[in-house]
Amino acid sequence: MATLAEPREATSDEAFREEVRAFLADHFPPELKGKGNALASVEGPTKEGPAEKAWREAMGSRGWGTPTWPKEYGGGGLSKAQTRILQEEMAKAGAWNPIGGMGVMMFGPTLLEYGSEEQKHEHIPPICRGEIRWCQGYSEPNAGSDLANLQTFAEDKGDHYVVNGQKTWTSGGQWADKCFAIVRTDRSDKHHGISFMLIDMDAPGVEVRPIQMISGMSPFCETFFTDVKVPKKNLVGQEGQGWTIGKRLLQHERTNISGGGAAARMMGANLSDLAKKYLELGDDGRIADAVMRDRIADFEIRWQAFLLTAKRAVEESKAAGGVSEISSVLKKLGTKLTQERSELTIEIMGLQGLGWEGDGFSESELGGVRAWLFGKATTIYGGSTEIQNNIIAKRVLGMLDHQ
Amino acid sequence: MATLAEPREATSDEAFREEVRAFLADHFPPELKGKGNALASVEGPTKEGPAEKAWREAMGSRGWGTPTWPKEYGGGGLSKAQTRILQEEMAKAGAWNPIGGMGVMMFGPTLLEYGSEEQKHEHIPPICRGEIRWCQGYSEPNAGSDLANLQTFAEDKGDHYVVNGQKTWTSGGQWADKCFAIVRTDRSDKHHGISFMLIDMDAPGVEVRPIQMISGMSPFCETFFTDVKVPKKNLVGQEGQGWTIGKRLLQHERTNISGGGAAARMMGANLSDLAKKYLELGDDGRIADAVMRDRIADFEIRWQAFLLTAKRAVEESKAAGGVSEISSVLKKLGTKLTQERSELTIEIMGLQGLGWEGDGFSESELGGVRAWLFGKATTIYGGSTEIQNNIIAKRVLGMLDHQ
Amino acid sequence: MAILNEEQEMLRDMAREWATNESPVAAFRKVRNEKPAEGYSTDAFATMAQMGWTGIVIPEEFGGSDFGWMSAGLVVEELGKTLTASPLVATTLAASVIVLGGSDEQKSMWLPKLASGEVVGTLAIDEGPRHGGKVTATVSSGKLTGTKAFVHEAHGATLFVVAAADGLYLVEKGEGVTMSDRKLTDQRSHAEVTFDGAAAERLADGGDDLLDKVLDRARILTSAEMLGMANQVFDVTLDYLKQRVQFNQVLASFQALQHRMADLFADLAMMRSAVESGLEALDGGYGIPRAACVAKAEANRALHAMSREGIQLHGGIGMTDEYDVGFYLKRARVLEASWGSSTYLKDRFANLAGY
Amino acid sequence: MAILNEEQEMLRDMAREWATNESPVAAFRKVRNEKPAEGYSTDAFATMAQMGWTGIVIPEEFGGSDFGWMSAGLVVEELGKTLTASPLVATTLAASVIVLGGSDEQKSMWLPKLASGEVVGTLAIDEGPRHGGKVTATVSSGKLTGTKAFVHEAHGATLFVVAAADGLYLVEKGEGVTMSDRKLTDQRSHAEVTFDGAAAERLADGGDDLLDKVLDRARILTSAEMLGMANQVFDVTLDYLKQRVQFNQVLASFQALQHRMADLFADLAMMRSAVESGLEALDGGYGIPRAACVAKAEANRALHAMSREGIQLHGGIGMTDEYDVGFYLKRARVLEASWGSSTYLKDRFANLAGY
Repeated sequence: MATLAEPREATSDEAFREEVRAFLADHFPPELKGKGNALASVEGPTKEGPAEKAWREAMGSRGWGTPTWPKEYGGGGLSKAQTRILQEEMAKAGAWNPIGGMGVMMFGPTLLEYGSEEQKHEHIPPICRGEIRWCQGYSEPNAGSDLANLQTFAEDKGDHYVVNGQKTWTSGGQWADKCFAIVRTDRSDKHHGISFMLIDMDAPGVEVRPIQMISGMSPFCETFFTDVKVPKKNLVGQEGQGWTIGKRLLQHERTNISGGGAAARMMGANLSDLAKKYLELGDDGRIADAVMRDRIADFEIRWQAFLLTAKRAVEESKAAGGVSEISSVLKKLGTKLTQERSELTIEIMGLQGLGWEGDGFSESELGGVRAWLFGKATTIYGGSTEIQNNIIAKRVLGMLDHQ
Repeated sequence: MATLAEPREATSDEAFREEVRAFLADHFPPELKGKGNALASVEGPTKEGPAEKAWREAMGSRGWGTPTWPKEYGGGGLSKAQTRILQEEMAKAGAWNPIGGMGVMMFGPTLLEYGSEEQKHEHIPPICRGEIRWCQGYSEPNAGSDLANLQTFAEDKGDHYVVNGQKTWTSGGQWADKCFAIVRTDRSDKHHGISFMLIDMDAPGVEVRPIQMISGMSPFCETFFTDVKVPKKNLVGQEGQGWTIGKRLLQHERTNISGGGAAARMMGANLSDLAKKYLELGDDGRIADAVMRDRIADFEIRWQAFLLTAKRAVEESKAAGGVSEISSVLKKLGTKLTQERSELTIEIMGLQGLGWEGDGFSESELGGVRAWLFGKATTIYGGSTEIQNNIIAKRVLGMLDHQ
Repeated sequence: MAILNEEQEMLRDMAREWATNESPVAAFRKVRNEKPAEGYSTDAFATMAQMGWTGIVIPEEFGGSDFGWMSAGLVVEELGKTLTASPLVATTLAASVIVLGGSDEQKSMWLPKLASGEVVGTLAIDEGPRHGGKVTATVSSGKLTGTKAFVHEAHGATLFVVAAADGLYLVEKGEGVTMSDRKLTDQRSHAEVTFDGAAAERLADGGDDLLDKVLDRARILTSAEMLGMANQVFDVTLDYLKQRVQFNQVLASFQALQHRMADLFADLAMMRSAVESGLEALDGGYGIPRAACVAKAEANRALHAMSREGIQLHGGIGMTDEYDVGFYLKRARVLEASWGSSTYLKDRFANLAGY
Repeated sequence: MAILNEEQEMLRDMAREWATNESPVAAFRKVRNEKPAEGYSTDAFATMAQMGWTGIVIPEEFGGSDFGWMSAGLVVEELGKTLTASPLVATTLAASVIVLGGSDEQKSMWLPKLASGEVVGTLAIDEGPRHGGKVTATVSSGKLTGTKAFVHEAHGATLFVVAAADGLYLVEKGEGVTMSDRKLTDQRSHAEVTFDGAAAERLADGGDDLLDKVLDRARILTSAEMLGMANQVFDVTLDYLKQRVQFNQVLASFQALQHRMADLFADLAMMRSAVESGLEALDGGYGIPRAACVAKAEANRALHAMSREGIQLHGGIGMTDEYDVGFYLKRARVLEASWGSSTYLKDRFANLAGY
C-alpha cells in the first residue's frame, strides 16, 4: 500500500545523509548484507564472528543502534527525521541493526524514564554498545497473567536486599548478563508492595534452567533465586513503585510483540509470493485455487489494515505524548493475525509445511514450522489476549466488573 | 444425507397405512396441497376458508394433529411407528398439519406432565382440535433473560387470585384466547415464589398492545394485567412450583426454536438451489463463483452436521428418557446456523435480496428479507445464546461462577 | 482518528453538531414514515448545501471549497452516525466524475450547480443486483439506451452519470428517462432507471480508467458512511450495556460481553485505519485502487459484525422498530452489497497485487 | 454418542482401558524420544493385534471379526485420545481395499496376515504434499514405477496399496521399493516411498471407483482418530481451567472462558455427529461419499479450533514440551492435511451435490 511503502524523501539534512552513506561504506561489511537475525533475542546467544563484532562496535560507538536515545548515555541523539534517513540508507545498503534485545526494546526506555542519573550512566551505555544482554524477571509459576500475585521476596538488609523466589518464562535467561525484575518488598500490600530491581545473573544464588518448548527451542528459563544479594543502588525508582514501572515496561513490550515490530520481520516472505511458489497457477498467472486466493487476499487486506492501525497509533501517541492504551489493541490484533498467517502458510504448503527435521525440507520450511509453533506463545506472553481484552473493556471502554 | 433422508419403510402396520390413505383421500382438500403455513403462529391470526376449516376439523376429530398425545384427552394415541406412517402418507399427499401453535409445541406437553386430571380434560382437547390459541406470559420488561426477576404479582383472594403486572414479548398475544403465565405469588423467595397459571385473554383487565418489530411484523405484544381475576383451578401444579414447570416448558420451546423443528421448515428452498438460480453457472453446471460455492458447501456441511446432531439428541434423550440438556446446544447451534443461512442468502441475491416492498421483488424475495430480520430474534428469545452458554458451561461442564 | 488540520476539525465539529441537533435518527424516522418523493428532506439537504458540504471535492473556481476527500469523509461519517437520509454521497460522487473526466464546458455547466445543491447527481452504473457485472448500455448518435439497477438516490437526482459500454455519460432527468421504485430494507431512495434513447453527453477527458476511478471513490466514500454507522452502533450498544441490569448486575460487568466488545473495538480500529487511509490516498493521489479495496472490505467486515452484535447485545428491544439499532442493520446490508461485496473486493485486491 | 450394541460397548471399554493404562500419552512420548525404526512400539502393536483390533473390518472367513466400521472407529477414537503411535488406521485401510477390490486369492493371501498383525499395510496414494493431485505412477508388465509422498506408517509397513494411473496395486516391501524419511512435526512415521519397477499385483475386483471408496474410508477413519484427540484436549483443558487459580479465582469461573468452552462443546457435538454418521454410513452401505466429506470437514474444523484453544487456554505451560497438549496440535495439522483439506472436501461435497 502506497500510504505505507511510499518512501518520503526528507527535504533537508542532506549532509547527514552523506555522513550515513560514508559511515556505511566504511563500516558495514558487505558480506553481512541481509544477514541480520531478528530471532537472535530468543533463539540463542549471539554467535559473533569478527565482521559482526566490528559492525556492532561501529554502530555502538556512534549510538546509532539506539538512534533516538540521548547522546549523553551513549545513544545516537538523532532527530526523528535523521533516524528515518539512517533507516533508509541502511535499508538501501542491506545493513541491519546489530544492537537489539530486551535492553533496547523494553528496559532501556523504562530506565530512561524512571532511573536515577547514576543508573542511567551505568546501564544505558552498555546497552547502546550491545555489550550487555538483559532478561526479564516478571512471571512466576503462580503469577503469569496475574502478576500482582507474585511471591519472590526481597528482604531489606540495610545496604542490600536478599532475594528469594522463583521466576519463570525468563526469556534468554541462560544467556543474559543481567535481569530486570519485579519482586515483593512488602507482603501487606498486593500492588504497592512490589519493587523494580536489577539483578546480576552471575551473582551467587542465581540458578537458571531452560524450558523446552513445543517448537523444540528453549528460549525461556526457570530462574531460581536463593539468598541472592542485590545492592540497594539497583532499586529503580522507590520501593513500592515496581508495579507502576513494571506496567510501563509492559506497554513497550506489547508494542514490540504486536507485530508492527518484530513479528513483521519474523514473517519472512510475502504470503502471496509463497502461495505462488507452492500452488498451481492459471494461465493468467493467478493462483488457480480461487478459494485459497480469496483467503490470502482476505488475510492481506486485514494485515494491511493492521499495519495502518499500528502507524496510526504511532502518530496519535506522538500527538498525545507517550505510549497509548491502544497498545492493547495492537498486541491483540498483531499476534492474532501473525498466528493466522502461520496457519495459512501451513495450509498452502500442505504436508511440506509441517516438516520437523531431516531430508526433504528446506531451511525456510523447517523454520516456518518452528515459527508457527513458537508464534502460539505470542497471544499468551506479554499479557495474554484475555488480559488485553480485560484492559480494553475496563480501562478503555469503562466496562466495570460486578460491584 | 442418506442417514437422514432415507425413508425407512415400516414393515408392519400396513392396515394403519391403508386407513391413513383412505382418510386423506376422503378429507384432505387437494386445493390445499402444499399450502401449510409454518409462520401462522407468529404472522397473524389464522384466516380460515371453508376448506381449511373442514381439514382442521377432520384432523382434530381424529386427534392426528397431536398424534402421540393420549386418546383420552383428544390426542391420536398413535405409536411412534404409526406416527411415522402418518407423516409419510401426509407428505406423499402434500398434506400438512393444520393443528399447531404454542398450545401444541409448548403448553400441551407441559400440562400433560404437570396438570391435574381436570385441567387436562379441560384444556388438552381444544388444543387437539385446534380451537384454542395459547400465548406465553413469561418475559417482563425487567425480566427477559433473567426470568427469576419477574414482578407480575398474583394476590391470593381465597378462591381466586388477582393479577397485576406487565408481560412483554407475548407471542401472538393479540390473537390468543388464553395465556400460560408465570407470576409471582410470594415476594420473599425469588425462585420458589413463582407460580404457573392460566389466564383468559378476554378476562376484564387484560390489555394487549402489539410491538412493531424491525421486520415490520408485530408478532409479539406487551400485555398488561390490571386486577385480573384468575380462578384457583387455573393454577398448574402447586403454588411456588412455577419455576420448575416454567423451565420444563422452556426446554420444549428450545427444542422447537433450535431449527430441528420450525426453523428448518421456515428456511424454504435449498441454499444451493437458490444459488444456482441467482448466480452464474459454468458450462459444467457448477456455480461459477468458486468462493461463493465454497461458502455454500461450508454452510451445507455444517447444517448437515447440525441435523445429525439434532437426530442424535432425539435418540439419546429417548435412551435416557425425556428432554436432555443438549437442548441448549441445539438451540445455540440451530439459531446461529439459521441466521448464517439468511445472511448467505442475501449475499447470494445481492440487492435483490434486500427488497422491502413494491415492484421488482417476488413474494419469496420479500419473505426472505422479513425472515432474515425476524430470525435475528431467535438467538435472543427462548433463552438467549448467552444464557444457553451459561447453561452449558455451568450445568453441563460444571464451570462454576466465582465463589 | 487521523491527524486533522484546523479546517478539517472545524468541518467535522460542525457536521457533528448539525447531525446531533438537527438531523438525529428521529429525522430519518420521520422521512421513513412520511415518505417524501425524493426519499429525503429537501429542507435538510438545502441546509447541507448552504453549509458547503456539496462542494467539498469541487475546485474553488467552480464554486466548491476543494477541501478534499478527507474532509468529505469526515462529514459523511458524521451523517452516517445518525443515518441522515440525503443524496450527499451520490451527488459528491457525480461531481467527482465531472472533475476527473469532464470537459471545460461540462465543468462550467455542472459543477457550480452541484456545488450549490441546485442539481443533485448520482451514479447509474450496475445493471444487476450484484456489483461488477457487465455494462451493456449503449449510445448511438448521442442517445443512450439501457437499464440501470438499484440506482441510489434516483428519486431526487436530476443528473445521472451513466456507464455505457464505451465510457461514462451525463444524462439529465427528462425525456427518455423513466424509473421504477425499488424499495429496499433501508427505506432510502433506490430505483431501476431506464434510459430509452435519452440525450447523453460523453465524459471524454478522464482516461480509459475513468469508471474504475469513480468506483474507487464510491467505495471509499461509502466506507466513510459505514464507519460512522459502525461507531454509532458501538457507542449506543456500550451505553446500553452500562445501563441495563440483569441478574442484579449491569450487563457491562459480564466478562463474556466485555471480551466481545473488546473484539469489536479492535475491529473498529482496523476499519477506521482502512477508511482514513482510503481518504488520504484520494487526497494524496497514490495507491488509490488498493486502498479502496482495503477500505470497503474492512468496512464491510466490521459493520457486518457490529450491526449483528448491536442487535444481539441489545436483546429483545433491539428487535423492535421503536429502537434505532435495527435501522443500522438494514442500511448496513445495502451498503455492503453496493460497489463491491467483500468477495468482489478481495478478488480485485488480488488482481491488483498480481496473484 | 451413537447408540451402541453390547459388542461395541465392550470393545470401546476395552480400548479405553488399554489406552488409559497401557498406552497413555507417556507411551507416545517414549516412542518419540527413543525413535524405534518402525515409528511405534511393536510390542504395543502386537498386543493390539492380539486383542483383534487389526481384524475389525475383515470378514470372519479371513480371520477377522467383521465387527464393522463403527467398531473400528470406536477403537481408533480411544487410541486417538492418548495419541497412541501405531499403524492400526493404515493397516485397517489397506485391509479394506483388499476386502473391497481383492480377488479371492489376494484375500486369502493377505487378509489373514493383516488380521493377525503379521503384515502391516498402508496406503501410498498421493504424490505431492496436498491431497488430491494427479496420480502418475505407472505399471508395465507387472512392475510399478512412481514416487509417493508422505506415506503414513511407511517404516513399519510391509505391504503397500499403491495408486497407479490405471488402478490400485499391491506392492510388497522389497526389491524396487526404497524410502526416504519425511519427519513431520507429529513425530510419527512418514516417508517418501519410491517404487522403481517394483513387482505389483492389481486389485481388479473393486470397480472403477475403488480409489474413491478407499479414500472415503480413509477420511472417515481418520476423522475418528481426530474425534478422540479433540475430546481429549477438551477434557484436559476443562480440568485445567477448573484447577488453575488466577486473580484468586479458578479460571473456570471466568465467564469469557465459560462461553468459549460452550462454543467448543457445541463444535465437538457437531463433530461427533458427523464422524459417527460417517461410520454408520460405511456399515449401512449408503450415502458414503457425502458422509465422508461431512465427517472429515467437521473433524478438520473442530479439531483445528480445539487444538488451538487448548494451547491458549492452558497459557504458558501449554507451550512447553513437558505438557501433552502441544502434541495434539502438531498431530492435528498433519491429519487435517491428510486425505483432504477442508477446501478440498467442500469442493468434493459440492460436486457430489451437483452445484
